[in-house]
Amino acid sequence: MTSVTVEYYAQLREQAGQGRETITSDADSLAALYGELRQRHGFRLDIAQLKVAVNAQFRDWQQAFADGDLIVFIPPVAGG
Amino acid sequence: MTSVTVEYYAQLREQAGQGRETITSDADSLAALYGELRQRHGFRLDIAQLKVAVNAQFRDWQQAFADGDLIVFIPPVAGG
Amino acid sequence: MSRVTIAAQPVDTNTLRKALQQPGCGGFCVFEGWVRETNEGREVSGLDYEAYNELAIGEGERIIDEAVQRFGIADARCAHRVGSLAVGDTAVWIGVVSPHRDEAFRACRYIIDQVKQRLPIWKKEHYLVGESSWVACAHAPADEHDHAHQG
Amino acid sequence: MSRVTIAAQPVDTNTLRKALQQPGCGGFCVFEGWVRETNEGREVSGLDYEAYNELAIGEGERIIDEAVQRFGIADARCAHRVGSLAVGDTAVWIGVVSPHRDEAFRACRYIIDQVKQRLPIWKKEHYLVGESSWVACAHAPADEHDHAHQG
Repeated sequence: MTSVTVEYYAQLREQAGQGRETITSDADSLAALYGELRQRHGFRLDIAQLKVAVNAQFRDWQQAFADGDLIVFIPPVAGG
Repeated sequence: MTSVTVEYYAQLREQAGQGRETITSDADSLAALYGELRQRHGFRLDIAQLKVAVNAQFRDWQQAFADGDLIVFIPPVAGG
Repeated sequence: MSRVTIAAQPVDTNTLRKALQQPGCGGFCVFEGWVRETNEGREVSGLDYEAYNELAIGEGERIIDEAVQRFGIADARCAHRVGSLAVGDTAVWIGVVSPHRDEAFRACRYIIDQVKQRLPIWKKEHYLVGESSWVACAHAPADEHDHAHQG
Repeated sequence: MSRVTIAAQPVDTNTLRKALQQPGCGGFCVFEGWVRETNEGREVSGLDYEAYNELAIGEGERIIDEAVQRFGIADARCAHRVGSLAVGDTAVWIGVVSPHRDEAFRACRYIIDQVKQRLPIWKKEHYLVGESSWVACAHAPADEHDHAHQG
């Protein structure tokens, strides 16, 4: 089992009811991790609408993650 | 004879040694008027390098002018 | 100091401008994005912005690096507000300096376009009538960066 | 008040910006031209600008009218300095507001390009070494306006 911190922003934060949580998971990819969390929190955004960052760097969904990572799922952005 | 005021800017002002003069001329076009003044003041700019304005409106060189007009010959500009 | 600022305070444009001044630069191009009173036909009463600061600053720095390389500008700054904004407030400020104006304009345009598509910043619009909603950036251009969203 | 100002005083950018603010506008694009320390390889110590004010204001107003018609912007302002300027001083300020940013950028670029070619404003450069000289605007673009200079 891997222990990571996940941060939520925008609609993901609202749907999770929190901005941040520390979880353990045996998911073998970031995509699988999002699938687990989606089921738990009822996220409506599909993975195709998101990007993912690990420790403030964008990552591919198929990559794994490690103990202590900070993982952020990025909903569609709208700066400016 | 027509009496007009001529204003000079930039290198024309320097070459004329004045910013403004009132003159009388029987030139029948703005081009002919510039020719007269060029001879008098030794202007080095050719008519092809200039534009001309009468009463703060650009005019064609072949147009005539009238008593009391304010005539300005416009050397190559360089705003900004 | 970072060239990218994400802050809840109003953008201090005078300080940003001063930071960019250098005697070899003749062209200074600025873009400011202001909160509009309408968006897609709905009357807007205000906005809440939130950002994933660390990634937003890193991505903003990459965008400025790209602009320096592509256009040869001398320097640039980007400041983005977070928190609650009212109609008329400045949400984003981009400033670019360059020896000549052509690169300054093109780089400023590049930076704001990329900022809107790539910075992890989210906007919830509040309307005079109806429920607030999270707004997604309009469709990305054809030559979008790898990191840009599709939607 | 005229949208075009020709003045010996430093450009008051805050006042110009405020005059342009309107709640329907989300994009504000500014260009400032600063006096550079070099021009065409020569070290510049300062500049003197002079203008034929009445025609410069009229021509500036025409340029802004053209920008409004071509690009559909909401409003614009142009301010140009005259008199003696030092390296780093702002010689010209152009500001454009528009509902969206694309028109704001394009119109701002149009206005500064036309201002440089068409306004009866002259610049005498002073150099660290050698005689001062009157500078002519670089070659006009292909789609130049009738009034533009060729040289």
